[in-house]
Amino acid sequence: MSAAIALPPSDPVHEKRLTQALLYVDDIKVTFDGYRALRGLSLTLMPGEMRAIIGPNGAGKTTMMDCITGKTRPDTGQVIYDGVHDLTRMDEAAIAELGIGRKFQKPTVFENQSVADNILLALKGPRAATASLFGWRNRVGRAQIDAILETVGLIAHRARPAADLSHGQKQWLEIGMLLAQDPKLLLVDEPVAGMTDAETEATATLLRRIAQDHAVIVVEHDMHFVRALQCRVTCLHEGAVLAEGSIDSVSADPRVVEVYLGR
Amino acid sequence: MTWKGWLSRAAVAGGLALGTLTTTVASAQETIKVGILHSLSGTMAISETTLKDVMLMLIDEQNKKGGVLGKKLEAVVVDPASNWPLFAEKARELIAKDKVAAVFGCWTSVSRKSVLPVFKELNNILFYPVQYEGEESERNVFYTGAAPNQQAIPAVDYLMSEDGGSTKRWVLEGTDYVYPRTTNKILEAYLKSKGVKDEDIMINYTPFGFSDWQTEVSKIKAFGSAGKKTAVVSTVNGDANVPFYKELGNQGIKATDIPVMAFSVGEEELAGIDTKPLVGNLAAWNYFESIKTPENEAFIKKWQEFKKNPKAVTNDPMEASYIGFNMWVKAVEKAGTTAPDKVIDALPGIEQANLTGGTAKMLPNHHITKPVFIGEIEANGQFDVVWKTKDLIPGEAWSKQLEGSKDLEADWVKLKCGNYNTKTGKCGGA
Amino acid sequence: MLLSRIDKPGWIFLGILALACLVVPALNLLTAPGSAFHVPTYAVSLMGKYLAYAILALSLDLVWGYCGILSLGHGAFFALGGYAMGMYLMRQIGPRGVYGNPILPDFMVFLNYKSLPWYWHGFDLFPFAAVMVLLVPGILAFVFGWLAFRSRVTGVYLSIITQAMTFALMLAFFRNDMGLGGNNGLTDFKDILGFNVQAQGTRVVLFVLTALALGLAYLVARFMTTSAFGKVLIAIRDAESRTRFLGYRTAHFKVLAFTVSAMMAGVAGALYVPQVGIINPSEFAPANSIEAVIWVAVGGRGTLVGAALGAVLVNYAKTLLTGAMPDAWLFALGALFVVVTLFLPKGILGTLAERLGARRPKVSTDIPPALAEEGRGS
Amino acid sequence: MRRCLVLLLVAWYAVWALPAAAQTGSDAAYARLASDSYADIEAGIAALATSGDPKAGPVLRALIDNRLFYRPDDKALAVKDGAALTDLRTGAAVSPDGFKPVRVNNRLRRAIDASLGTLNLLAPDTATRRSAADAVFKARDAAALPALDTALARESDVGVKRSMQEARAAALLAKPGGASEIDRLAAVDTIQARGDSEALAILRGLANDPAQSVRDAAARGVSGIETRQALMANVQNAWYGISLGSVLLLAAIGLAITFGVMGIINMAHGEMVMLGAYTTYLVQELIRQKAPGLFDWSLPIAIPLAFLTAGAVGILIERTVIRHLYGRPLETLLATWGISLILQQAVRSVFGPTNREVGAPSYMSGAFDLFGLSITWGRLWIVVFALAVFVALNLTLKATSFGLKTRAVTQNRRMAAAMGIRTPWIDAFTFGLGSGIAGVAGVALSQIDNVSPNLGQGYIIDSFLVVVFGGVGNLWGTLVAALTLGVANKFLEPYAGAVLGKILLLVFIILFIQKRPRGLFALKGRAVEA
Repeated sequence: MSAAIALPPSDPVHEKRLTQALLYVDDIKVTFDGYRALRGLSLTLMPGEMRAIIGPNGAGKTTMMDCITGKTRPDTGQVIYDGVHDLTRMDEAAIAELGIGRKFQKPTVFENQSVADNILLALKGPRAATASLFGWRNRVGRAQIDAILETVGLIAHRARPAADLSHGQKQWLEIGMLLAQDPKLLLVDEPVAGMTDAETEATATLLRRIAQDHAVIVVEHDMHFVRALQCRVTCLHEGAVLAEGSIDSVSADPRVVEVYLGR
Repeated sequence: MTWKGWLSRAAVAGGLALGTLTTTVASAQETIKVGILHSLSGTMAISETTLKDVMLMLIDEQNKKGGVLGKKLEAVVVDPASNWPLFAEKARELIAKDKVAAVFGCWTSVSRKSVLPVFKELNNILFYPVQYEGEESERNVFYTGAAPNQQAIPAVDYLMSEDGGSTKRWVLEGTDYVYPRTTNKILEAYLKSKGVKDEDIMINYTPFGFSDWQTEVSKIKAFGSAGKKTAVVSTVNGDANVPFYKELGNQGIKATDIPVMAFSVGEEELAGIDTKPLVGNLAAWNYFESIKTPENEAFIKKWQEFKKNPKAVTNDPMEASYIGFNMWVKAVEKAGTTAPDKVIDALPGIEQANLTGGTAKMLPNHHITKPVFIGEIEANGQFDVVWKTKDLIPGEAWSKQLEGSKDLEADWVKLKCGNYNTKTGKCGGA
Repeated sequence: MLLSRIDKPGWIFLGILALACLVVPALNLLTAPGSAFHVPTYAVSLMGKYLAYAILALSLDLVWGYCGILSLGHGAFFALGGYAMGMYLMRQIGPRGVYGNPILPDFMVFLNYKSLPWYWHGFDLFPFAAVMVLLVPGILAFVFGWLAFRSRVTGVYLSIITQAMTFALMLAFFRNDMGLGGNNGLTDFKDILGFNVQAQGTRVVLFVLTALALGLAYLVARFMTTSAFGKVLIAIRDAESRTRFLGYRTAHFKVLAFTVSAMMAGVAGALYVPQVGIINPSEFAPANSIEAVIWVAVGGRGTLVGAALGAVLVNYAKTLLTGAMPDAWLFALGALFVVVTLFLPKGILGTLAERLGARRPKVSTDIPPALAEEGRGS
Repeated sequence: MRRCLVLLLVAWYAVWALPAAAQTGSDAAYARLASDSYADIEAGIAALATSGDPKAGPVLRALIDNRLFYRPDDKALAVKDGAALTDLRTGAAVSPDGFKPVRVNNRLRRAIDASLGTLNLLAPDTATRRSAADAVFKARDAAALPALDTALARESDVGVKRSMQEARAAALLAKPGGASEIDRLAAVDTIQARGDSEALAILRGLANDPAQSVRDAAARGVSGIETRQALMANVQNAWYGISLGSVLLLAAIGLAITFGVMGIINMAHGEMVMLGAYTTYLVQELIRQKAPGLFDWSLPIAIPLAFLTAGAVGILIERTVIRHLYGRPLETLLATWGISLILQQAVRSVFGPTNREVGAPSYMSGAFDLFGLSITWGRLWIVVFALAVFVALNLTLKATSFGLKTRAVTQNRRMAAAMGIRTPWIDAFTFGLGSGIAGVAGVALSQIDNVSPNLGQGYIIDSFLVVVFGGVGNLWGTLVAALTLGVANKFLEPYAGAVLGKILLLVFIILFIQKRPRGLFALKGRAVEA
């Protein structure tokens, strides 16, 4: 396990970095057909930090994720990763290669492939077409995959098509894929949506464990879960940061109460 | 069906399996099989389906007369579906499997070219009933349609004559495939030999099934307004003709201003058009339904009864099929067998009365003699014959106007060669 | 290591091919024409044609079944391969054309060509032609794919522009000025590598070669689809953007698959031409490409073997019907397509496999979400 | 037609009222006419036209209508009215036996047109006079000059007067040394003022006129007209482009519903168009047999019928096949392809494989001149019709509750169903609507193209390209795309030729889709992604 997710080697460009932050989002704006999804959102994340993002529907949580992972190009503003890389100029694949993994709101796993293959596809390693045709990925040992399936408790289902998994199991499989990717920064979008309390609890523990050696951003509605994460909280509203701080201070903030209860 | 299942059927003799491949019901008494290879579906069905029916009628009739050599004839109909490789495949099937004595079929040049190797290899006979670009004479093929010198050249002569309006300026409009290309090459050479200048000839090609003629027609209109008498020689292919004529009518180009002389527009095609705006436009054929002879009237009557449709029209390729079929029958009786080699040798010299008077004679180059008529379109969709050649014109396989072929000569009787080069004195090709 | 990747139907398939390579020639050459077991030569060529189509279907299944690229223009690659072979065969005629011109093919002579167009040079050498058979479709597919996949043209949009591509090529090849025979195309071939194309022996050999090529094509496709590469392809088919987030440059995978597939199609065309004896622009007709798609659907998408099966069955049915019911065969064929899509959504093999409860990675017949999106045009 | 017959009869009896003596002058002409040599007949026509015989007009008309007969043995001439034959000389009814029709060909038609023109210059009816003047203009026969002068003297109508002057000028210029240089110069101006291609022809003909001044004037005239025409050429192209675009629009707009909105890759779309065309054919057949008078109404009648026929077939297809395939667009491609084969073969076996004749009603035939730009009525109507259909469709989708439901269903089936919309029926009717529109398009296309089983095949690919190029699911996109492609095509055609032009266009579309992977009017935002 620990082998699977060791700390990344400190990169040589450390000196020239613009910021110490692992992720530096500065005043990004996004507009869809006139609808302003993000209106100048800024946010910084330190290496190894875990951050929970809360906010009502339409606050721009997912759009922010899209901007970080290269799915959406912000109209203005910049997203600096690891102090040197401007994510707004890269495509999804390149960003993923930098070590940013993402788990989607609606669990998206490869339904027609076995659980094990899902992990195999995610495993860190060369991703070029030729490599996958002849190379390393065809000779991955069973142990390496099982180790991860172990952690997310899907070892029993390794051979089943992912389509057969329950909703919760798919959430876990996706988290497992994140682990396999072994990114420096995990973006986790509503990981416990539709989970039982027990599952939610387990997920929280898992994320806390991952957070020990990864930077994590969790988007979530479920306040109990967020509380269980025991981390800094940012509240978004109408595409901008409304409040930031410990869960208690944020949930005490009158504006936050207003936007949540006001609707 | 499982793999093994299929394979046992296909492999353990495609023969067995393919044995079920025909319309024919194995009949008790022995028959002579005749292949009919015309497209019944796809783009060419428009023209070819009628020829299939004519053949069925002729065969039926022959059987009423007691068949050939005392045996009944049996038609084997297949559908090559306007798909050229399929033509070759079906020809192969007809000859190799159904063992037909002769095949009547094809319309487009490409379909003929596609089946040629098959007929040569399996040594059978093809009767080709459509006017074509010439430049071919094969031992196994008999061409009962017009060669360019039996249609194009006389037509141009007529247009140049005083009756034809002493045309000085020429538009050669055609569909972009081999028949128009070659015909226009021949005509261009011929016109120049008659002293027509380059700037008085406009050659123009459009794709198959071309439907938007606005630009082309207005081009013709402009070209025709140079003060000299202008005519259009159209080798436009069947499907594109209707929109072409409709556009001519719409843009108010009347036959009295710029007549259109067509080589591929017959009664069949006109049936699809309102001909009132077209009155006076011309067509050159070796047969017109409107020609009054007892044979023709009888033929038309039989045809309309056979089709159970008093409005059914007849056209040139139908007569060509009629001539070809009867020549084959006579040749078989002359040879006393249906063996291709014997029949091929028997055919040259065979004579058969045309429906329009005169007799067609099968020449040593496997083409036949034909009268040439020029008809003007009438309001009733028929043609009024305004000019005809004095006597029959023998078909030339190789055009005198083309560089490559002017020295070539076809004679399967004496020279036993389809492309004898009079210069080098040897039989070219294989 | 490759052998370990071949599943049961695969083995059966290869077995049958091997069998065909032995049985058919034997039945053709050794048995008497009269006997019930005799396979007439034309039937051999006919089966050869089916197998050539099977290769085309296989190549199509590789991109459609596994990568969700519905190409409505694969006939173009097939035809290009065919033309490359046709040009070689034309050059082999040499002075035996009707005009006896040692260099120029007949159609050039009567269209007054003075000299051979530049792109005809080299085709008198078989190795050159053979390379072209792979290269021409390959390069076209690479360029086309590189443009389309890099700019993320997917689903219906991709299908339609592939169709536009083959349509444009058809129009181009119909033009006599292309110097490729226009509508008549290339025909009346004499011999190939010195053997007469009409000869019984040559035909049998061509059949065997086609069968072998089909087997090889299957092995290649099977190798690709069972490797991690194949897993990525399926991932792309089912959720392309998700695959991107895993760090895969999906465009590269698609281009590679598309190009390989196009080359297979080219080979199919090259084997097809000498057996049917003609190649002409109507092979580019969009309808042909659509039919190829239908073969795959009939046989079973994403099963390789099924694609080949479908191609053979549909064409066999066509041969049967055009002869047996020339006036009504289109009804039967049309009905077949409707029935198959309605009642055998997984195609014949797919359904068969389910019945037998065979263990094979289940292949969904739903289209990739991306496509559903555009299809709905939301 | 009937009216002109009546007129003719009237003229006829008027003629018989005259004393027989007046006719003797034209006997020679009759003798020439009673022949089967075109040369003789032509001479006869000329003689008759100048004979001053009041019967000349009716006789010539009879000739051009193939109603003039002759008896070879005694050269008797007779005219046929309805069934009866009346001898020209005696005026007595004669039995038809022994009589053969006097045959005409283009050469004679030209001669007759010219002579009739001269004779009709004084006709009471303005239209007749105008067409007469035009005929004389075409004929360019100096012999017509006297007649023209008298006619000009009397002419009151301005338009007719002008065309008569033009005819006169043309006739003047016809014989080289004929009129004085001044007159010829004046004539050149008149002709140049006319400024159409006929005028161009005449002026070009003056290249070797004896008088230098005339030559120069003609040359100036030619270049003047040519520059003007070069300018017009672009306008003309634009118009051709628009009319081609409207055809594309008609062909594609139904698909914009079934494919664009519903996401069904409807390969049978072309066959729906074909069905519409055949409906038109049937309607016309019925009218021809039952009520020939209504012929001009055939299209207005056919439109709703075509809509219903194609629509019904569409609904049938949707209910029986397509409804099982929602969410599987590619399967719809295969099924509808099968359906299209079946439909084609069905039509082929019912109507036969050959083309069917669909006539053009009077208001759709012919052309009119707009500032030297000749516009054909048929095309104009089709453009108008295409736009009308587009507007109507837009309103249906935007302004009716049916349209609202349609959009609801296509955007979110489940939600719509939850809101109590009967989604299956909406699907069926939407597909029916698309098919019906295709049928309506068929009515228009039957006017410019073959009505054959293959009709649809010719349009299916273009239709898909138009919809995709415009952006799937966007009617305005379809409109813009169709017109753009039409115009582009027509501007390319003169330079690249018809085939190459089309190829270039296809390549352009392929490249364009690279730039805008979702067509001209693509929707942005998250909805599209995922």
